[in-house]
Amino acid sequence: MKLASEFSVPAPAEKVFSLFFDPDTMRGCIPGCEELVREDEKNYRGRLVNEIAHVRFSAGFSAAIQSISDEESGKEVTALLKGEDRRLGSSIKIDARLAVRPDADESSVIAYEMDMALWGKLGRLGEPIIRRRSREVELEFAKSLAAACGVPVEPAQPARAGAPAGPAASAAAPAAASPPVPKAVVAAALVAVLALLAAVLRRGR
Amino acid sequence: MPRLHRPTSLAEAARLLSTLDNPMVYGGGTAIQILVKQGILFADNFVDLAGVPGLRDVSVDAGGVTVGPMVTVRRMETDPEVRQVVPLASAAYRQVANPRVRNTASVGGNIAHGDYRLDPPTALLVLGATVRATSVRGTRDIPIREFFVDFQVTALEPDELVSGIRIPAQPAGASRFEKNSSLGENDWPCASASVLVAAGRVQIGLGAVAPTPRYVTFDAAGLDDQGAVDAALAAIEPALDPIPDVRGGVAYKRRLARVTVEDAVRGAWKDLQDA
Amino acid sequence: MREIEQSWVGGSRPRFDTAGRVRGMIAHVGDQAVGAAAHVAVHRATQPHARIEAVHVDEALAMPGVYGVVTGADLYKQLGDRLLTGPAFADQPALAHEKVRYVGEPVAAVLAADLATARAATDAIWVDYEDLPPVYDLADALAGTAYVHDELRPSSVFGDLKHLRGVRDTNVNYTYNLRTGDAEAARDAGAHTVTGEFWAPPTHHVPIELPCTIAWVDSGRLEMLTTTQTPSYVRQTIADLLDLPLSRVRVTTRPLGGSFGAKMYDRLEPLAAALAWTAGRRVRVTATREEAFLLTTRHGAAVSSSLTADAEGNLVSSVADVRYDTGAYADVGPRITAKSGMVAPGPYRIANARVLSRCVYTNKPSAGPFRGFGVPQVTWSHESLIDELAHELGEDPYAFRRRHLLREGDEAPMGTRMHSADFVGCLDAVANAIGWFDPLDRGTGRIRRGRGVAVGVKAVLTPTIANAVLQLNQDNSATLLISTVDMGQGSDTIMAQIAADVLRMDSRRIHVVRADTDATPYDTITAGSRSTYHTGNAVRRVAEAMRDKLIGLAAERFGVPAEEVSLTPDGPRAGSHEVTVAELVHGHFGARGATLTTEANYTSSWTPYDKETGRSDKVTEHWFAGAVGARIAVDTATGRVRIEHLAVAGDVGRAINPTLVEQQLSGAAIMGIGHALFDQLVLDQGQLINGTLLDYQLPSIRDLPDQLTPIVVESPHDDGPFGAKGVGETGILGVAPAIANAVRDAVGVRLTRLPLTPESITMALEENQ
Amino acid sequence: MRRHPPTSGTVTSGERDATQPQVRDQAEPSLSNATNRVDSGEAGQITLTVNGVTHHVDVADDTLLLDALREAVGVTSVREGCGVGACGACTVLTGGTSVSSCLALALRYDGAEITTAEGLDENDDVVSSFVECGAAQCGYCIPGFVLMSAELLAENPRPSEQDITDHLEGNICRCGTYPEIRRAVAVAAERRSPK
Repeated sequence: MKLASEFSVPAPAEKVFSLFFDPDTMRGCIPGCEELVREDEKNYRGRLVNEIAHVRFSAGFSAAIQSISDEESGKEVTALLKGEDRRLGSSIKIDARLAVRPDADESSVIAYEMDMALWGKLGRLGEPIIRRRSREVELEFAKSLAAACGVPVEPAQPARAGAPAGPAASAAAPAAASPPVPKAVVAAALVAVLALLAAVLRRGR
Repeated sequence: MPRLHRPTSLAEAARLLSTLDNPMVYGGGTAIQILVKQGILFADNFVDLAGVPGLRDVSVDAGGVTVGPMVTVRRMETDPEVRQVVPLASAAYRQVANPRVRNTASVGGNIAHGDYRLDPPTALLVLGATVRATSVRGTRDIPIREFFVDFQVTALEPDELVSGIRIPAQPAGASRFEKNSSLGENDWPCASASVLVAAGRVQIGLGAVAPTPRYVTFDAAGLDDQGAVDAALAAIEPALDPIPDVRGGVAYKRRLARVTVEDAVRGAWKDLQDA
Repeated sequence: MREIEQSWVGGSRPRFDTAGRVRGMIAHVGDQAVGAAAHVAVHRATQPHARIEAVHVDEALAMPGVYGVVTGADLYKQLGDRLLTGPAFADQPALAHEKVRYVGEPVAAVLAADLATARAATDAIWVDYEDLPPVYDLADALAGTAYVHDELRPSSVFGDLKHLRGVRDTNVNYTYNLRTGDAEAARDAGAHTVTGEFWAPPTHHVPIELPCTIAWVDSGRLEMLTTTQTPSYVRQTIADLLDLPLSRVRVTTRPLGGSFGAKMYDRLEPLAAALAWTAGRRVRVTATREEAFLLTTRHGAAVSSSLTADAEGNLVSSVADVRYDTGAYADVGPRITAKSGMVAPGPYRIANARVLSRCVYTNKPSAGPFRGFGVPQVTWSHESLIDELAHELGEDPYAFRRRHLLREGDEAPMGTRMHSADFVGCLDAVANAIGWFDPLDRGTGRIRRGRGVAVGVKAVLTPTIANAVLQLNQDNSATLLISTVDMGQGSDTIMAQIAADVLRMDSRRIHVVRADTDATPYDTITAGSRSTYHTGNAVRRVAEAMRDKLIGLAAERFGVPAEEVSLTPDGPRAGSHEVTVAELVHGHFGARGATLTTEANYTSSWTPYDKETGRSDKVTEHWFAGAVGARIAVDTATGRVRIEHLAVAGDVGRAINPTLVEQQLSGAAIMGIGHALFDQLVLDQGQLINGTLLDYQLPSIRDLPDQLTPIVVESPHDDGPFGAKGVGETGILGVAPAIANAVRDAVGVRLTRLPLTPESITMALEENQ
Repeated sequence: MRRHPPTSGTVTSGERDATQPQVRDQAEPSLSNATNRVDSGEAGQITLTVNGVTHHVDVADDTLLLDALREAVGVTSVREGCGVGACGACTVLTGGTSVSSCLALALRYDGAEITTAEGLDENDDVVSSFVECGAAQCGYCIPGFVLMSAELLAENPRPSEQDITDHLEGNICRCGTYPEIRRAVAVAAERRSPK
């Protein structure tokens, strides 16, 4: 299934990126992220655990950066994420594209598109739960990130969740003041995707 | 499967819920068994209410109906007194699944499950029912309009169980329950609505068209039937937030919600005129 | 008619054991006492396409009650390439070997003391995969950047696929080409052309009885009791798999609780046989409903097609590009591709036809035979196109079809002549039934009414072989041994009626033995509506042989020439001579309880179609002809279709049992309503997301039309038993297009994708505004 | 479903009517018997009276009524079709009320009076009407339809066609025998309560 959305974070891009670079902050923002290890420049692995309502999920995952585009008009990264919960007999694979662009008033916008495959017992539950949960967790993540930036403001309405993925949202965005280091973008992508992953696997009864 | 506990009193049931690891109330058992079979249910202990006395009681008085949580959905459909005092609720309970499931499914489980597609909550919202929740910490009453918090999330705490539902007597007026499926005729609803026109107000409960059952109301004074339909469609608009799935996309579900509400409002209006 | 005659050909006698079926006292496979057996559960793939690096089974093995865990690699070690089976391609392993090719493919089997333990243990197995690029749909597959199979491996079952051995770098495992005249040139020169991109989704059979196989080893023989329509095929497959002589494999069945194509070829049987043989113990393999959805499906099919008429309204060209999505394993997909591709132009006189029909691998559950054998998917296309062409020409869709339908003796575009295929009679019957010629209240406001018709054509499975053995007991009862499997169609009853009619006896005194390859003779298959004709002919012949035998004995006894003896319900007669069958048989043998035995064969033949043109002067033994008429009402606010009247007609040659024929027609029509309006498998990146009966939609009693009229048309076949042909599939062919044509008539929108959901109808209405 | 090792859990036995939801104001007589407990998280013995014959059946916490009936009692008319209460092939009547035995915990039915299709007489109005109307093709689902019909006619001796449809909507006949089934129920009603 395809998921696409964007949300704004009320802090300048540089500040957001520096937070992305801080693993402690990220762990605080991603529900259920117990472990996050950078294996090399392009590969990460970790573990997500969620015990919510009546489904308990514990998944090892890996993330591999596929490409990084560091253009004036915006930053974009693509990553491939894979996770597996053996006990639940479920696997997930996400092709993710993520763009970060500075926005007006010292804030920045994170836009993502995901092509997500969910296989096994969880996959059988179908799409509605996943769509619903992804939006929820996205909101939660955006809130946490805003709080981490010291600006406890409601994030922009991510009303496009569930819309078909369109062209990269960053195309028309103004150039960033200072280009972030690639690793920071990588972390941002990872975070967003993980939030999605967590979203998928949370399920109320 | 999780371990099954079979308390014989409400107090024992509450105690089990407060002490066991990851407990879950086992009511009628229809929804739970399905989750068990899907292999994704996360619960270590079931607290079976079948042996707790008094939970199958229905008492009817002038002010309304008090229903135990283990009363079957089928009884709400067929009990003559229930049908007389809260006809809208009875009509909605009659539409749940099929008669065999209604024979087993319980009134308490039906709402505790928190499924946004279920029919009875639409009527309970309109009638202003109250959910009684019991735990070792005591008993509290939760207005049904505050009960459905989010997608399969209710206002119940993990150690609470539904120990009763109070449905106020339906006021004089007219009511309709309508639902539409989008695939097989006996499929889950794609949109449902309970409508009550009484005391100068229109009250609407919506099912399947948002992550939770939704409630809206507006003043009916001075409206004719078309005016009521227009007002109803305007009133429900902000409440519609459908989840797309195999039964339909967002646009179709919104459309079907409007048609369902329009049909229910027109039907109720007609009943009012005919009365 | 006397009571005894009611039990013969043309009599509507009830099915055997209806009373037992109504009270559930007829034992199906799953009801058989098994004794101590290892219960089997399967660990399934969580990847659509991946190389298996390791299967971790230690935790499962350590669980109390677990006898063993078997992987594809374990089986391959013992069986080698014989592990790969399939009717067209030897491409499917009982347990995935080296690669998994769809989500849910069996990877490892647990043998345990009870089913609950076995299922729990499958959750303790995990697999290391190296994922491969998935092929999710026809577009992915035809793009050809990733391949589901490295190379094609035709099986030995269908000799005509040999040339495909070893072909690499393709997902197309079979191509059928039809070239009659020059269809492209005729299209370009034609005055009126309609085109469409049609889609019929994958669906599932969902027989209510779940599949179940019990297998055991007895004195070096592999024996099996299983839910299959194809016991003779399964015996051969198991013999090949285990490298045993056929005499050391026994396959037995019980009456099936429905099948519709789901329980044929390689389902649970290769796994059960391999486990029983390698573990040396009795095993019981059963599937949950969710697992049953993965065993086989109906092909999703895309058809890009056009139909052209000249200025006078004559059909001059039909062009179709048909793609069948066969999933991870070919199963019988190649046969479907050819047999259905050749009727893609429809049952019409068209001088020029071009069909390209392809069977395509994808990483999804395998698709196989399903009532209609791929024909409903192409009927969806040709019956929508001809309807649209009639509209474009301003002609009545019924009359336009009628003008162009093939008549007796006409050659169809694929080169075979029509016989006993009364399309016109079927079309007239349904048009009359739904009141086509009467004024229609089209409705105003929200509800709009319309009418539609559709015609279907299908070839019977050819060539096939049927055998029958008959034992006449001394008390004038009989035991008929055939390998046709009664799965609800009533074949046991019909075969008894045929034999009884020949022998002038009460058909209720004939016991039909359930298929048992140790006892009942070879029969190709119970499928494709072939049994009444093929096995029916074998039964007619075996009964005629018995009649001749009785007459011979009577002639001897009476001392008269055989020509003077006739067989009556009271026994053989010749002038004043009379004897009962009991006296005759007892007199012959001089022993009580003796039996007379005869055997017979019926084999149909064909001319294989030309590889280049797809044409054959005898591509099939006979044709099925059917038509459907629908009168419907569309609620334009909700998009919901209400079927007010559905009439379904089929030419059955001659109805052996009219009641059973009507039930086949109406039952197929009801299944077809599901396919038309809501029934489909929904997959998301290879994952089935509606694989339970809570989400998968089957017609319930609420989905019945207000009126349903089955119509039996009889245009006797020269070589059919008593003129009869089968009817199991005829009723389903035209249901979806008839309803869609009625929607077109009611609200003016032409839908090309099934099912016709309310959402798709409202969206089309909005676009039309 | 996982099995669990024996524990010190308690299970009440002797409950008679936890499964009789149609009984109003039930007295719950077994509750006075609440001290009569067996120590069994793994298994307990229940009593099922099936078609008039009493069976003592060992069951675990998670044993489904369907499996208890098929495996321990030996009835074959009660069948798993979907496992989720959606097809009706596993229908039984307990105290005259229809239940999906594939969703029912056997423990809850201790003491229940269960009727399956085998338990109906061959001259029963419903059974004989189904036979005469040819309301069975493969027949796999038909016992479920028969029991639902018996329940309907007990509640509503003269059902309309709509009543019949409403009551049978949760049963699936994949052979498509619905027209014959509908006719059979009408014939049975007429036979039982002639107008």
